Amino acid sequence: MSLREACECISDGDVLAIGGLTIHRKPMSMLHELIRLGRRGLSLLVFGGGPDVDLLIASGMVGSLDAAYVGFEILGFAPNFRSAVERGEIKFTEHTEYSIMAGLQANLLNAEFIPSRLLLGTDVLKSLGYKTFKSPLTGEALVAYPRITPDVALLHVQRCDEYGNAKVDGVLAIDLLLAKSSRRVILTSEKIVSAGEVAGSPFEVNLPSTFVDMVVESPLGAHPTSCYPYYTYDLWHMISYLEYCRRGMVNDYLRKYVAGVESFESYLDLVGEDALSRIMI
Amino acid sequence: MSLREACECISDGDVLAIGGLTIHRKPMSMLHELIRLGRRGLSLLVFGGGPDVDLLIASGMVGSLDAAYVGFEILGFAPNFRSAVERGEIKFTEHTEYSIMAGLQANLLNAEFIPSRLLLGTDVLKSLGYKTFKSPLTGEALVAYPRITPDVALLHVQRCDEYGNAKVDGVLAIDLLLAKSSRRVILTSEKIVSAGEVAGSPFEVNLPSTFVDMVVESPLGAHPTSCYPYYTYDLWHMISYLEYCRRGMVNDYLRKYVAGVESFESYLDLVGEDALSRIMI
Amino acid sequence: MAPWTTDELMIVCMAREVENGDIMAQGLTTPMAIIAYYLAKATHAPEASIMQLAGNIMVYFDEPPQASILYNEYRAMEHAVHIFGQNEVYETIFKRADSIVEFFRPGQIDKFGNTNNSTVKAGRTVRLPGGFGIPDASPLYKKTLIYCPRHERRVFVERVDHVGGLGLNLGGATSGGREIRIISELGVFRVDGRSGGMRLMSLHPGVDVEDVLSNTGFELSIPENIPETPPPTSVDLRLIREKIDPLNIRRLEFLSGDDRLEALQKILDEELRIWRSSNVNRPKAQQML
Amino acid sequence: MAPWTTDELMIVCMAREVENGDIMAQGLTTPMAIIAYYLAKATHAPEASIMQLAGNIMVYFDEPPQASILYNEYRAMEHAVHIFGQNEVYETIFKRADSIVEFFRPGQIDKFGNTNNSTVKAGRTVRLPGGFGIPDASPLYKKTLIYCPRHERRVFVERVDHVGGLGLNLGGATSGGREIRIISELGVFRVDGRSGGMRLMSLHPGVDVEDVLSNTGFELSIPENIPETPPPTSVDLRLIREKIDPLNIRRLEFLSGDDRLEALQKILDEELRIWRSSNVNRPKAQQML
Repeated sequence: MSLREACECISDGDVLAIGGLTIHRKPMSMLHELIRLGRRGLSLLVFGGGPDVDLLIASGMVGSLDAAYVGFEILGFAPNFRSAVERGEIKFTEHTEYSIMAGLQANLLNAEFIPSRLLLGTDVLKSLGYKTFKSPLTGEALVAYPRITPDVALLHVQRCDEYGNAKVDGVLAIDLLLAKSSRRVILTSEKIVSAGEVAGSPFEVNLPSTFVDMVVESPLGAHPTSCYPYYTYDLWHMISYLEYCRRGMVNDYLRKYVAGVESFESYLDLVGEDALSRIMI
Repeated sequence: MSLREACECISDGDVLAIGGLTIHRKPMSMLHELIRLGRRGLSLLVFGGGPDVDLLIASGMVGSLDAAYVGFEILGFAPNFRSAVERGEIKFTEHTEYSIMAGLQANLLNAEFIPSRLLLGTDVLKSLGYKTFKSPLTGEALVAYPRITPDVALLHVQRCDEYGNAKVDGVLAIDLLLAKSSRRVILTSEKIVSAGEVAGSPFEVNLPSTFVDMVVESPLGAHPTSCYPYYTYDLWHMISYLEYCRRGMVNDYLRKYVAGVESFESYLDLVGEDALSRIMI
Repeated sequence: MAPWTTDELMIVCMAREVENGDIMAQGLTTPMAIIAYYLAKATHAPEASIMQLAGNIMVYFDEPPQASILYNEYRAMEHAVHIFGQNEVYETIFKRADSIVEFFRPGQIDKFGNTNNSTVKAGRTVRLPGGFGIPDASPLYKKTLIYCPRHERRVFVERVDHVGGLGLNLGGATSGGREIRIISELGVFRVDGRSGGMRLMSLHPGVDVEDVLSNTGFELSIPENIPETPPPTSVDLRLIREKIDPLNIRRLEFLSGDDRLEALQKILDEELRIWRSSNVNRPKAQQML
Repeated sequence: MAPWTTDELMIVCMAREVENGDIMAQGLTTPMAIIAYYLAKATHAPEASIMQLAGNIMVYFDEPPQASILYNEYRAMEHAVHIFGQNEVYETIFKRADSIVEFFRPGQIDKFGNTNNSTVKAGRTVRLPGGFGIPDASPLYKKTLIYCPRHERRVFVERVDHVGGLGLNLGGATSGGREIRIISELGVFRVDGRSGGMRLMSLHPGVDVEDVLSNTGFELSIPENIPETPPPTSVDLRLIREKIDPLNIRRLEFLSGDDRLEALQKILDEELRIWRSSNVNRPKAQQML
């Protein structure tokens, strides 16, 4: 299956969950393809966002965003996220790690919501607007964390087989929860191997095919974010991206690297062999 | 640490969770030691019970039992469980897989309970006596599955290090949930190895030390239940146990194999090399 | 080849319920289910996956493994692709109920498909091992699958003594448009939302409708022309007898008491003999610790 | 040896908060925290474990690894004993809050220890990256640990603009008997249930109490005799400078704007140079795919 074919199943207005964490293992090749396809009004659900979220916002594809963090970690703020939220151009709902995980895990437990005292008293809870109710067991005040069920989850993994049995390596973040709770799950994978060759043991296949719908092979598909153990993040590329943004030239970046190229392979060609060799482990 | 030292931290009346499943990977050496120590009025929480539950009931140590299944699988009914429940000698609360898992997982989610529609309309739910309430979000009827937090979990594992980082192999049942939700966790392990030698990869260490309090080396510690990949269940021994029970001679079994011996090693000697060689993989 | 037997016919009927690509789940102690799954995967459903041993071990294979009592877990682990914790088994069920096939064997089943593995009233109240996951999972499937090696009045009852797995008359958290299919030693049956209760779908060859009626404790709906259950093919029989279950483990589900114990001990001895003769030079796993 | 610098003193103060056997957790982008954890484990807390990279990677080591920007995940994975999904990180926090050490770096902190990493009002409303797990986890610890490389009035504010991590005046789901410790570039501070707000515990050597007061946006409680923060030992300094952070990554937390970018780029180039020279003959991981 090609990136294009996989993207076709994402519609305008879908709730799209993006895996990885900040500058680690983001499904960038899939997001580039989505930008080329020009999907609009997407609702993003992201645990820790970085270049993924910033690029989609810069492309004008995002109607609303639910996230617990958006930034470039050691490189600082995410400029397009920041200005879009400050100017009210997108509807941003700030979550915490827990509020996202609890909402996703409600699906996993056949629960309508997760009742907890966590976040009571904070302004995060106020802006989430979640309902407080009296516990039927103790009468105490509890927050009802409602189910979060994304339409599609996009995850980039290190290895998988054609059925979707995958090994997600290094920092996992909430990728397994996203796969289990989203209606459809699309994996891009550094490599697709035969069944039984994903990992040395069945315990290392941590994302089984029962939770996966489509797989696409996409080497270096997380660039400029990292994909342990194959390559680290291309901070040099991200610094250059942030410089485009600082100068108000993010559209030039998009034209040059995303909209103006045929495919993610062409993008990698533009990035260049020298730059790529810098990040290879 | 010895089995005796580990058992000392279990008190009369504790809620004791026992890992494994029916005739797989039961912490039998620890249970033998507990019987020798003569703890009384224990409340057992067991997902799928077998010889573990039957032996403790026969020893008169069980005040109450919460379980979703108790039987010897292919060998049929658990005789002492059956008669103790039929005669009302113990307080038995029948669960399902879900009602146990939901109650344990509430701890993992900092939730007071898990609200779900599951089991509505069944007699299992009626006998659980769980409260039904109106959803604060939809007004629909939901069951509040309350937290289950055992005092101590006893688990038998294949390998661990001295910190308690363990690899649980083969059928996992709910052992990881028990470790995460119980106040104290005691592992018996076929072998204790150095840190870093538990498994080939950090993904195969599926029970990290953060959830474990004590470890005891106990080779063949699951006998007569199985411990993949080292040995299968000793069905011959269990058939003999069931024959003792059928003849009303379970106390003879207990005297001969448990109360009347010094240690689990002595029990294994009594079982004999021929019998043990039959089950070794 | 010897003619088919009832256990073989039932296994073939069970295998026919599997579609290619399905997830086949096995609960506790249901050897006929696993034999049926192996057969389905070896014949018309090569893309199906199996969640074996209470669902914990996801198995893929090219050649069907041999059903086993002693080496059940060991054989499954040889073909394992992923290991599920039991909570992940349920995560799979909650997400994929529509593509999961799971066979349950109830102690009692009634006219509306309610099942019971908890307590039965036979003069006194008899304690059974428990429903385990049946009350949780069975009502979630669009097609709830039941098999009953013993078609008797004490199994097919007017009203179960304890409602475990929900049938279609009590509401509750069940899947909409759901049906329940029952494969017994006498025939194939169905309960769905349209009919008022259980309906006979086909009679096994050689079974008389009177046999069914006299062994069923409630009024069955009987069609005017009763179809006959198609018998196993010679491919089915060869796979079952030679590849999947040469030890005849399937027969245990029809026996009880001393007969069963004797048959079981024969199987254990035979399994051990074969294991020892084929693993003479194998280092013991225990020594590799 | 060159005299200690503020970043080194702060790291030593942070390391002192760890007890042997603790679980040391690292959130996002807090390099000083990881350097402090490595130091603690290499000195007085050898049995402590580290949950690195948003807590996902549990690390054990005999010799402390080197702090890294480019090879952070790679280095952690070399010493990994277990990989946590983020939900398992929280399962650990919910079970073990009393033995977990975690350092948070807030955008704002107020008199009662409330923290904010969400939005600040600086004329217009400025959007920060977000509190991530701080509002969830920080109130659950008996000892909530904060570090502030920049002790400024815009950080130490009378009232945070947005309550993320709960302090001690607003109730909520916090741990009883809790205290909050703050290690800044100027001193060590505490908020607990007994005092009416933040209290100075010790001043770093060379810092004047006036420096603290003029850089704090609220009234601090100041003891009559102000203790001096004990300085780093030569063992501490050698470990930090030679073993744990020879690249001086810790300094990044004190810089901003172009200075920071320049320092960062120097570190990246140096890391890459060292990597390449020490891995000349190493096959690329990508080629092993």
